[in-house]
Amino acid sequence: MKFQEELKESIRKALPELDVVIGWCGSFDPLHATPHFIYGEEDIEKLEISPLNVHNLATYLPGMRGKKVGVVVKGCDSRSVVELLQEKLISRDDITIFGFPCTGVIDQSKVKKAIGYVGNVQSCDMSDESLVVVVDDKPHSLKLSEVLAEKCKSCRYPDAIISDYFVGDRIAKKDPAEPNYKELEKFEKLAVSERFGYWLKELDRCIRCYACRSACPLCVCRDHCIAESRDPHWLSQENNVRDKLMFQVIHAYHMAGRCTECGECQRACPVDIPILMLKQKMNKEVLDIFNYEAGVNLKDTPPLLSFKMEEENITEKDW
Amino acid sequence: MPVLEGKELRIVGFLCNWCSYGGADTAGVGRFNQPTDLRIIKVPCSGRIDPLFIVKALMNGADGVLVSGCHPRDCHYSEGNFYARRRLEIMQKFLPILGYEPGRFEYTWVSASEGQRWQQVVTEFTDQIHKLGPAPKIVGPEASDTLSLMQAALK
Amino acid sequence: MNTSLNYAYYPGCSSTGTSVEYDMSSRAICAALGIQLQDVPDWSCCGSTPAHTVDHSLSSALSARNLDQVASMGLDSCITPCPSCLANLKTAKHKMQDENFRDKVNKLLEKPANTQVETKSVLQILVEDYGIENIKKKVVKPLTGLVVGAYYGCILNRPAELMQFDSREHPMAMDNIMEALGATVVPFPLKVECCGASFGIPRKDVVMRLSGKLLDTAQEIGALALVTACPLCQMNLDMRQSQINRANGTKHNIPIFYFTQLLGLALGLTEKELGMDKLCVSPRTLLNSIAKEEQIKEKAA
Amino acid sequence: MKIGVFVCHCGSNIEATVDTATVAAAAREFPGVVFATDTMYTCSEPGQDEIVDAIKEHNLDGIVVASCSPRMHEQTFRRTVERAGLNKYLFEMANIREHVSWIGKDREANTNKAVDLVRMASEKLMNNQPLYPKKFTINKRVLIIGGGVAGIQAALDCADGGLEVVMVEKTSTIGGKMAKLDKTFPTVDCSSCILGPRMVDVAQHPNITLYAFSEIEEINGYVGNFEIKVKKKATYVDWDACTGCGICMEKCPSKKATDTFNEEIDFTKAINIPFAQAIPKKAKIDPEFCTMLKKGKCGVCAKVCPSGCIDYEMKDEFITEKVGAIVTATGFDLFDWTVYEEYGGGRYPDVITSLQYERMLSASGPTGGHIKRPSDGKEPKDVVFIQCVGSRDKSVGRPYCTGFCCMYTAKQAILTKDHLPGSQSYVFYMDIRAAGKLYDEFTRRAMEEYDTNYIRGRVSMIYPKGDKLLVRGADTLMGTQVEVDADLVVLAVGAEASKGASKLAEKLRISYDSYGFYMEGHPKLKPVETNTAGVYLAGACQGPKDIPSSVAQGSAAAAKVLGLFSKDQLESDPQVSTVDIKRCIGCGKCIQTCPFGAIKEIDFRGMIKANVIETICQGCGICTSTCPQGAVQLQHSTDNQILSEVNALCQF
Repeated sequence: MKFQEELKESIRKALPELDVVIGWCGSFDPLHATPHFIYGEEDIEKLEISPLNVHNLATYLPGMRGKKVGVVVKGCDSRSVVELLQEKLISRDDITIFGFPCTGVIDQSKVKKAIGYVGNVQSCDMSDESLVVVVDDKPHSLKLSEVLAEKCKSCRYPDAIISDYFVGDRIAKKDPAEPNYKELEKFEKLAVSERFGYWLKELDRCIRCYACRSACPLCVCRDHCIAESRDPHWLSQENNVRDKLMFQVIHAYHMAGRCTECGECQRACPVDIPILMLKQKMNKEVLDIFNYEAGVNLKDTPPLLSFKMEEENITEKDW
Repeated sequence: MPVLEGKELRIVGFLCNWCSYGGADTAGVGRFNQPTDLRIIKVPCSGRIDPLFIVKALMNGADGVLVSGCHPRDCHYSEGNFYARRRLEIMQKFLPILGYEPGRFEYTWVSASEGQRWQQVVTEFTDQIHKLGPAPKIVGPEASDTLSLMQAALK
Repeated sequence: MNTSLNYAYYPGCSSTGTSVEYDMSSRAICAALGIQLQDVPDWSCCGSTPAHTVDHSLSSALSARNLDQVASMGLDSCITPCPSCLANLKTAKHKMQDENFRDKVNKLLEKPANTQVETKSVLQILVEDYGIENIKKKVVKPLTGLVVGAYYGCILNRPAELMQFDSREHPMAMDNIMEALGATVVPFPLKVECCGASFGIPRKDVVMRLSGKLLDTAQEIGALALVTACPLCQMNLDMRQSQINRANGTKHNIPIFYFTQLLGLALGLTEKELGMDKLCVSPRTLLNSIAKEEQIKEKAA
Repeated sequence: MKIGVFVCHCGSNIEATVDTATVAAAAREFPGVVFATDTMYTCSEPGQDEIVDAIKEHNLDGIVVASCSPRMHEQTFRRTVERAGLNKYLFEMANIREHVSWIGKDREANTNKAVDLVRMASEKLMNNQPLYPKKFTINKRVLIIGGGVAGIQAALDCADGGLEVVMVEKTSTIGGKMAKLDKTFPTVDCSSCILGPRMVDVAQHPNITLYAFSEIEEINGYVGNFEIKVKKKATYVDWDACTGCGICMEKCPSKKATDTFNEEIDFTKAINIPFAQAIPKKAKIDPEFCTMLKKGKCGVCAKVCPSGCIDYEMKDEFITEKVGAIVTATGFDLFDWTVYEEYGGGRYPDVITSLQYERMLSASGPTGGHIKRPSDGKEPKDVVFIQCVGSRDKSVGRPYCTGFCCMYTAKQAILTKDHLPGSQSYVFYMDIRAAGKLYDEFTRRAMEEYDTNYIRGRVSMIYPKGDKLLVRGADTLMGTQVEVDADLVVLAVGAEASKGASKLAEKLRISYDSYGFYMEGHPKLKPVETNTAGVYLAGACQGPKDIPSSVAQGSAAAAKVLGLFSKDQLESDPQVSTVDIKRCIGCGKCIQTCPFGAIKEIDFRGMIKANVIETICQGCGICTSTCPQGAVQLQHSTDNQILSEVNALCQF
């Protein structure tokens, strides 16, 4: 990326004041990136900005409370940072934010689907429009638009909302201006029994690994999550679909008015359960009822932590 | 105890101690006849109600859930029902995606003096749930346990 | 100012008879102000007197049909000069919200009526949509020296929940318009009193008493004329003025105008266009004196 | 846990439609239940003894009583189990009377439902913990908000009882509405003659500190330990030095200041003392009308003041007071009658309010006790009184009866005849509500001895006719229309909650009804308590009240305060939230939503944690439903307790 060097320069400048800067670098094969912790000058060069940088690095921030941390963010990641700041889960003074214009990230499961078996990846060459992946000496040419993550297609915040250093040219807000809930709306039109059955079928393969929770930047309860506690005892530890689904509802409700739809929960799911839809549904209703979007404005209060005496958009049942 | 087969459905009520529980008492003192399906759980305030209780009840097999608190501005704790209104509203709007009909869960406000209103709310809500019929139940640990039952029911 | 004011116009039966001057002047001022009126095609009686005293559903059916006609014009609001029509059209719309009543009415009609149309009085749209400030700008012949009281009658603003315009006890719309036209407005304390209305035929004595009181009061407060917005009020006060004088032993000679007539005059329309010759109590002397006042003022200037 | 279940017959109240023996038998099968029986009257002495005996005999450590509503007898049974040595929170009730036997006749369904309710109670009970109240010391000072007759009574009673009293009054003098009255019903004794000495007592009592022209800015703390921030509004006069001589008022050239004390029937000076008997008798400047404060010119008062106490630079001052209890006596205000267009909507000067009339009748009022028409200063001959203006009228949003207008209207009619023997009074009324000692006799006197013409009906219209007002109304007893040519019309304007009542309620954290009147703890049994411990009500702030009732409530509130302060330590209700410090991640969401400010951030080994101040916590549980990880739990309504009830009911 063009501005990668510029970004490195910014980090170099800020690093002496910081304990660590979190960015991305190459991973076990050319098709993957991994979070990269920059402690010293020697780590800076490894930093890479590419469409492979799927991870929302804001997830690390609450766990590093008290340290001076730099973090490189995509537009969507920056909303998580805003939300964390808003909820005072991190302190603005401790955080240095590096932003850049993001053109979208690649959905590995789409790549997998397009290529079939992804074994020994030898190289991955990317241009603005396409990428060529060589797997077991066989080159596969893919259009970038085909393997772009769903959320990126309707991205409304490509530039970091908040940053101390911003490199590259800002991308003007893309259309559509409204969140894209077409898939969700299609699902909502199904018969109730189909919806009910759908979740049971999907959640059936959940292995209760809680990767969704670990990847979520706003799941800040961590070890104290009510999924595994005895007091309160919301869920059993049995392998049953009821508790698996219940956990997803808990997650969605706890995210109500807070979730920025970064999609990390779904990306992290090893068995590809489409759990982002539950959060999208919650967000859609939050937008409808409270005209509110999370992680956009530092001064906002999440709607479930406040109220109005008269709620314009709530019509109560007339008995 | 299981519900009376063919007669009752499982309806859970969460009522705030100060207004609605009192309203239900007032209805009782006034001998205002009501359907027998509803079972009331008393909580100090509608603001105490975690909407997840409602989901829990439904997933555990309730056919309907009714929440009632003090009228807005009359909350014993001044603000509890204002928070409750937001939380309950969002959960009410969310539930359909899980496959629960919108009418399975309702919330309302009944004051301690509104015995008649309480009678009306219970009667109407019970009626509404009976119209919807039994809610889908999750049985057994595997999805297939439930799904095959659902399919059998369709046939 | 909204230059594209466009309404369906429902004249009402009186406009073809006793209040033809009200209709004429209403149309004339709307044309002068650039307000477009389209007559409701094939309009019929609104069902007010005497139908509504006999059968509510029949009365509403008549109104509902007229509202449906308006809807079929593709317009969403209808205006009428007559308060009785206004009241009945609005009442029909209100009552049709009730499912049982709606069914009853629709059974009487050829097809179910669309009654979503909003009905307003000519007065209301002049005040609310056109604006008194804008009227003021169009005045070419101010009514200088005319001392006038505004008489609204009892149904123009009542019941308040239904009419949704001005105050039910102390309306000011006509007072404000007259003031804008340059007239001197004296507060008329009985502005919402009943004139006796349709008792004019069965119980003339009642009208003599009630309308007489209105005229007495007009004289007491020094009003040289009254303005009205209702065909029935105007008729009782104007046409029956000599009868009232005879019955009560009074000598009133108070011209009773429709507010639209005076408004037209100030806008520079001719007396003929405004039907001034249709009034029973001749306004001649009074109109001359206005013209004179105006001349004096012009000279002084 | 070893649970005992007692299913009450309540005579036939329950037994008639619930098979209590079957319920008890079913309960024996529940987990944890080792003993279950049905009893005739569980709340009776033998019934309670049965519980005590069973606890001892079967070694029970938890009790479920299935009977009436817990709102009825929870306290009774808690004392019973306590008597038997159990913690009183190891007790649960199942409401099988109000919620079961009284609302349905189907014995099978009722019995089945009762079993469910007992099951829920016993499942919850298994999650109960013994709870223990904490003791804390109290500050035996009391704050009285409002210096009307109710506040004065409460202040004097508390002060005489040996308490230190702080009184805060919004206006520059105490006395409230009563000070504006000429005479009082039904005795027609002089209002200021009976109130005046009590006002002086307040000023002179060694135990009372009076802040007049002051308002409550902030209230923090809890019963026994409130901290109050009082705003002393700038008077521009040094009250320590002011002698109340009144020279400033005499010489002030700004003569058009609003005279609120005289209900605006006249003007006052920009620097003024509201009335001769004012307490404190101190001058204050109304900045809205003072030429010096507005334009920087004038300064007459400073020049003439013999004690040099004028200070144009004065600013609002804030004072902190610590008290253990609060009595609110903020009174009422008058309904804004100008919404009644049929009465002229304020356009006719000779249509006045009853309180304006009262000032006119008062010898110390602006007319020196002479009744004069505001329009021309003439004595009226025919005076019309209209009752229920802003009372019992849904159309203006005031469906309630103010309750004392009938009485003062009768009084004013009597006084009118006294002042103007040639006059005739008319009273348009809806019903005469004269329920009180000597009240009905009084209204009768107005009619029979003073020839007041009482007309039962509403007035539909008032309009000027010459220099008179024509009042038209219905006489519903005669079935006719009546018209009266009146010289003066007096409107018996109803009472409404005082302006700012709701704002103060929010500071006090007490609730108020939809009209802004403060809610008492219980409509019958706790008339002067509120739902916030340590805050009491006196007078019309709770609802319109006449003088005797206001005074009675003032004394009642004082008695409550004295009772509260009779102990040196208070016990806090243990049904409060507690934070599991291990689970708390310090996100502060509970702090944000607590309506009482009962949760504070603390530093725990360098980590931020939430901490509940038990004495402030009112037990609503909003924090518990806010905390995503369930780290803060409302005791006795914990997640696990509620979940156990849900699970008992919905077993898949």
